[in-house]
Amino acid sequence: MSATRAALPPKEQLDEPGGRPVDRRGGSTLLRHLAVVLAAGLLLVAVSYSVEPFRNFQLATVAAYLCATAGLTVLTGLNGQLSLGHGALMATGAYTVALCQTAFADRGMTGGWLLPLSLGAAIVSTVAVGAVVGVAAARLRGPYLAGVTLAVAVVVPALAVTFDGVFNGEQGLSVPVEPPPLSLGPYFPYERWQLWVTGAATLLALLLLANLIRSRYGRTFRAVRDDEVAARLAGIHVARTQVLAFVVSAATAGLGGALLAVLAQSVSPGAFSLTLSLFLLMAVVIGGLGRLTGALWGAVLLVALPDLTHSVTEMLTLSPAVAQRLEGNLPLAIFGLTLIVVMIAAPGGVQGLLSRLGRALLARRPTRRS
Amino acid sequence: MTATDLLVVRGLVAGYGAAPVLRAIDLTVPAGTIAAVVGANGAGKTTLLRALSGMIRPAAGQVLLAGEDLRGTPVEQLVRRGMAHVPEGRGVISELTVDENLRLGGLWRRDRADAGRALDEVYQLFEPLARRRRHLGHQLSGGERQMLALGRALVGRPRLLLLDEPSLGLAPRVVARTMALLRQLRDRTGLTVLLVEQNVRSALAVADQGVVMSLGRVVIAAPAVQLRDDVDLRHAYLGF
Amino acid sequence: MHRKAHRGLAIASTLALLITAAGCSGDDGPGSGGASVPGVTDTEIVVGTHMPLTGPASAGYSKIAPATKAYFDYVNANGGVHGRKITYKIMDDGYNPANTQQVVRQLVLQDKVFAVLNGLGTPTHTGVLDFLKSNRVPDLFVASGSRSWDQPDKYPGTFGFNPDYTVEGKILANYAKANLAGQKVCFLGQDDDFGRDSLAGVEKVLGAGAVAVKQTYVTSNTNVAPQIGAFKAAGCQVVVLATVPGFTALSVGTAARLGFKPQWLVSNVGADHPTLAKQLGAAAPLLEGMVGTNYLPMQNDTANPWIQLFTKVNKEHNGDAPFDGNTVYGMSVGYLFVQVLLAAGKDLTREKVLDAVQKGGYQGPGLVPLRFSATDHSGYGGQRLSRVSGGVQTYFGPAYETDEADGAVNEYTATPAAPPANGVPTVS
Amino acid sequence: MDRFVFLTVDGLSRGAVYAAFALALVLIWRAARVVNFAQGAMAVAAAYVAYTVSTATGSYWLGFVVAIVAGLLLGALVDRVVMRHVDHASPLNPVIVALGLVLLIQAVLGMVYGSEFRPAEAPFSRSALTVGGVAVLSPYDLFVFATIGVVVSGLAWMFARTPVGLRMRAAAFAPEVSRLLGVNVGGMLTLGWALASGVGALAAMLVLPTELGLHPHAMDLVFVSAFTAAVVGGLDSPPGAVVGGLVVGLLLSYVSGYAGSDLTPLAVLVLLLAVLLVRPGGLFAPVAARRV
Repeated sequence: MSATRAALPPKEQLDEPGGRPVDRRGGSTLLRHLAVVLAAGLLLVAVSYSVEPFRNFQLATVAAYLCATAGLTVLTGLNGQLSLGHGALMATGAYTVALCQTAFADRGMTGGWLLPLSLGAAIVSTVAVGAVVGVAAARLRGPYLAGVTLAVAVVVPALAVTFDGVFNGEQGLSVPVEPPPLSLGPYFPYERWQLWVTGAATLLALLLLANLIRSRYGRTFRAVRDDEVAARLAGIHVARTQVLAFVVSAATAGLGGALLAVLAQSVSPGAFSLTLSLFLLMAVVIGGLGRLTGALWGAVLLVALPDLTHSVTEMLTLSPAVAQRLEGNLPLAIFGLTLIVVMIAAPGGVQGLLSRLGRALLARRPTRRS
Repeated sequence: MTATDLLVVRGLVAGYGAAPVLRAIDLTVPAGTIAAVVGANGAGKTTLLRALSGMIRPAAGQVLLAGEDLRGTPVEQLVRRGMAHVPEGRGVISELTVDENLRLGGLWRRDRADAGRALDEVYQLFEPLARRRRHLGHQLSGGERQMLALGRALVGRPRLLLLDEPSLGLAPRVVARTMALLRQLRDRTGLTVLLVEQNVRSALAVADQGVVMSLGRVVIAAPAVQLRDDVDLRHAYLGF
Repeated sequence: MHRKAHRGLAIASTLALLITAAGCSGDDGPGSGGASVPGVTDTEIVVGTHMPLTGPASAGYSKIAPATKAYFDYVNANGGVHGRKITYKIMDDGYNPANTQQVVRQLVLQDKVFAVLNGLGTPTHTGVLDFLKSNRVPDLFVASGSRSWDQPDKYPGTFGFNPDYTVEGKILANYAKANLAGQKVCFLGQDDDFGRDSLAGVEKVLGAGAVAVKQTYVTSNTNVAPQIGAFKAAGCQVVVLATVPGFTALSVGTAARLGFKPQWLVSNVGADHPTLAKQLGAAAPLLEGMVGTNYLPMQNDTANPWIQLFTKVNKEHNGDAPFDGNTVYGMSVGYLFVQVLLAAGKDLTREKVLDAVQKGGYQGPGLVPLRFSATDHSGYGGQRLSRVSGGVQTYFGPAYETDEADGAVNEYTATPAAPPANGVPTVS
Repeated sequence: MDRFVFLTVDGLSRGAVYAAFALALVLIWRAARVVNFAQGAMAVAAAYVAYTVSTATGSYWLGFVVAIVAGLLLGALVDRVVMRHVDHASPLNPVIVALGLVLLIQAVLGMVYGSEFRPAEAPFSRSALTVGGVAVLSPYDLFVFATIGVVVSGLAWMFARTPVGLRMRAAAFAPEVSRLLGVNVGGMLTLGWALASGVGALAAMLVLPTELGLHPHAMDLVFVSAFTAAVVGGLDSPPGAVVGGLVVGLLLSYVSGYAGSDLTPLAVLVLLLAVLLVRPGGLFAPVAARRV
């Protein structure tokens, strides 16, 4: 059934007001995506001027995580492959950026083009790692894939320690990053610059992902997810599709990790633990699996969580003995509980909930008109 | 309803999701008889059986088994009321052995001794199963699976047997044997059978009553002999 | 889902931005508010810290910040510092450097803390050094013995607190050299700066090559039987441990299991007897004879006036939490910070606080001197040895001081200071 | 040779625990098609209950029994209160819910017991007995082997020979047919969760004395090893879980002993890849692999 579905235009495309099917060719899709990205970019710049530096930094972190969650949602949501090891892919990108930036700094090289170069290198190295894992992953299904990716996630600290001459063990590396260019003025807030850099990289990545999803490749991703046998009968090379999905996902995860390293100006295995991998997965599912908007909600959640957690405990005035026990734990308990309740009450995640709401509102309009 | 009507269905409405597949089914099966439900693909025959055994919850209507309303009875309790349902594809659990499959049919019974006797009787009834006790379900042939499914239902000594497409995918010889066995069980033990079949000829050959379904309704319920022999009826409802 | 998805994406991004941006006053561009000092008003000083309160690394450490806070509350109850009350914001980073980035930025950029105090952990705190420097936030008394904090030229606002691991290694090795001469010395260390610096200290005193077997462990592998087995096979008689408490207990327990009974010389990090005994439970007697180091009063020394003070504070302001070395540590940090605030004077600025720390000469609960000066930003410069005997950990011998270079290990003989009568330091 | 024997015994002793824990994962996977990521946290919770009882009464064995009972109850509770209501349409949903449970359980344990390590007592000496000059087994190792041997063979007997075992297997393989045959499938599912959680609690009680001690996160690493073991053996196969557990235990011990402890995660990854690339359904995957 998926093969037929893949061949047809997406259903919603026909649901234009008035029921006129609209012809959409690749070109116009690209243009529309470009417009959305440009608008988002402008909005981001505007926001970066209107909020405090800390919010700028938080937004920059959201952008970095968004890269990773968007890639993961493409892999898991659209292609049906479960990965518990995206933290390790992020680490690959992060360490690459750290090594590149350090190498540049050691050689006394400066210039605005160095950072994009390092980020590019990060993507390339993660793609290489992702291809290797992807080839193995294409043979595996469900929990077996989960098992292998879990092992990949756990291997990061081990590698960092084993090759501590390069990666400096559990302590990690620092990432030298140049200050904002002087042309922006001498007092340009560093956090705003960070938001610009990560925002630009992330929007670019999202643009590419959005186009990919709408393209023939995106359709084959979904076809393979829905029914491998049918996809194979429809002439889709299943294994190749799965490896491609993994590689794409790895590339964005690598970029996300690299951006995170640039933001933190340091890399260490502790920042890319198994917990991160699991949180990424939770984020995309809670946000709404298989949708880039869901990935956005997930990324927001990843950043807002520690912040929220702190506010929760600060709101309460407790005796020191009680506070000491609740501090840190109470927010996690609340988060865990929320996770369970949301998954039971709204399995489509935040975006699923919003879509349902939106549909309910939209559903009224045409009837009124006709 | 007479005292001898084992199964009485009144105004049964059921389906999947919002669209009902069954629209107000009325049906009566007297005790000790075989009723054959026939009809085209998609007429709702399998849905009828699933609604009777509670695997889908009816939206409206009543199902009485020996005068007892079955509404709200959980599926796993129906077997205790004397109803056995052999589902389409027969439901042999392929990871279990023949013996385990059969024993499963009588596990719910309090009377362990009689459950054991029933098991022995089934092995006598189906010789090939006795020879393949330790084989796994997926190692059996289609005919053997048929025997196993039927035998497993009989271990529970049901009053009413619901059979979904027992002839599906089987050689004519095996089908004939199955039908003969049903008749034999009816005559010997007073078993009541509600049979859903595509294979109209064989079904009507064995049945006492023929029920023709179309688009979720019973269009005619008549003695099987009448359906079999009345050419006009056959043409009108069964297309042969 | 095409068009809708994209409209959705745009709406969602906008919403997300607005939500994240909500609650910002957004009025402070760069350069504004030059007159006021961040985190300081006439009645309040806000300082913050990052600590692992949750997660696997939180054991023990999660008690430090509450103890510091309790001491501040005690000071606040006694009138505060120059009329200002100290508010201590404790942020949980779960020992995850990525979280540390977030919470420290939140402290500095959003909560506008005056200083970051006692941030814990080498990998965690390393990542925020540059950020704190570029925002000119005093970064006082980092809770780790890494030598990274002592870089006055590169990080003028960062100061350590713990004696560094090399100093500690030297003092432990000095004990071995003086009292266990001729015995075979081996070493187990954590696979990071902690283990490496400590080993460097040991080898500075005993000489390179004098350590017969060197083993490392990673915190993600709780099986140390292979390492301990190697010590046993090599016939080690003295084992120096640069381990966190969990792994000290694990090593001692594993050795007993293998029938291996060396003399243990344990880093201050992993030598707190109550913590170890609690973890070992019925096997606690295995700790008999263990030699450890410390530089603060022993928590069980009820005759010590500092312990009496801290016990009182713990009762009154910390919910009478179990009193151990971490409590003493946390309160000692609080005491030192109050001393520094007093010395910085009534017109508090960040520069004045840094000057006050560099001026040095602070006398507190410590058994050894604090080394602070314009050129030295490392914390305590020595340790005293302790031994577990009859289930009680007590100090023995003199306190020692040394440097992280090749200087000799010297006895430090000055008598420790007594706490002020009301437990709150006064301007000296 | 001495060292080899030591590493082998040590590896088998840990491997036995991994085997039990992996078996618990397999039980739930077979019954509910859920990889129970919360199993480590649930087991630790049961161990904390045991700790409370043991400290209050001074009896290790009372705590031991209470831990298993607590594990059984907790498993049933998780099924009835949480997992039963999760939409299993996407296999990810139960995984995320399980991760939510991990956060919740660990946080609650942290609140109640604090984040300090608590001692996990061993009921027998952990010092190895020597046979012919070679340190072989400690009484505790023997206790571990015996307990896990009893549990594994007990479970095997239950599943193969008892009516309730037959019902549980039937309910797992063919829930719908089983209901038609009078099997209370919901009840069997709850029983499966309870048993698995009970076995998990037992494994925690056995492994914690060899670890750092009792801590909300104490089973995190054990979970990773056990999950690896279950995957290596094949998630549908209880014997696979046992073999997988022993293999992983031995591997970790040899690698730590001969190559260095920091290399163990790498070795685990290599093992997983080597096994799964040859047999994508694990060592003991059924020949006619069912589509999952």
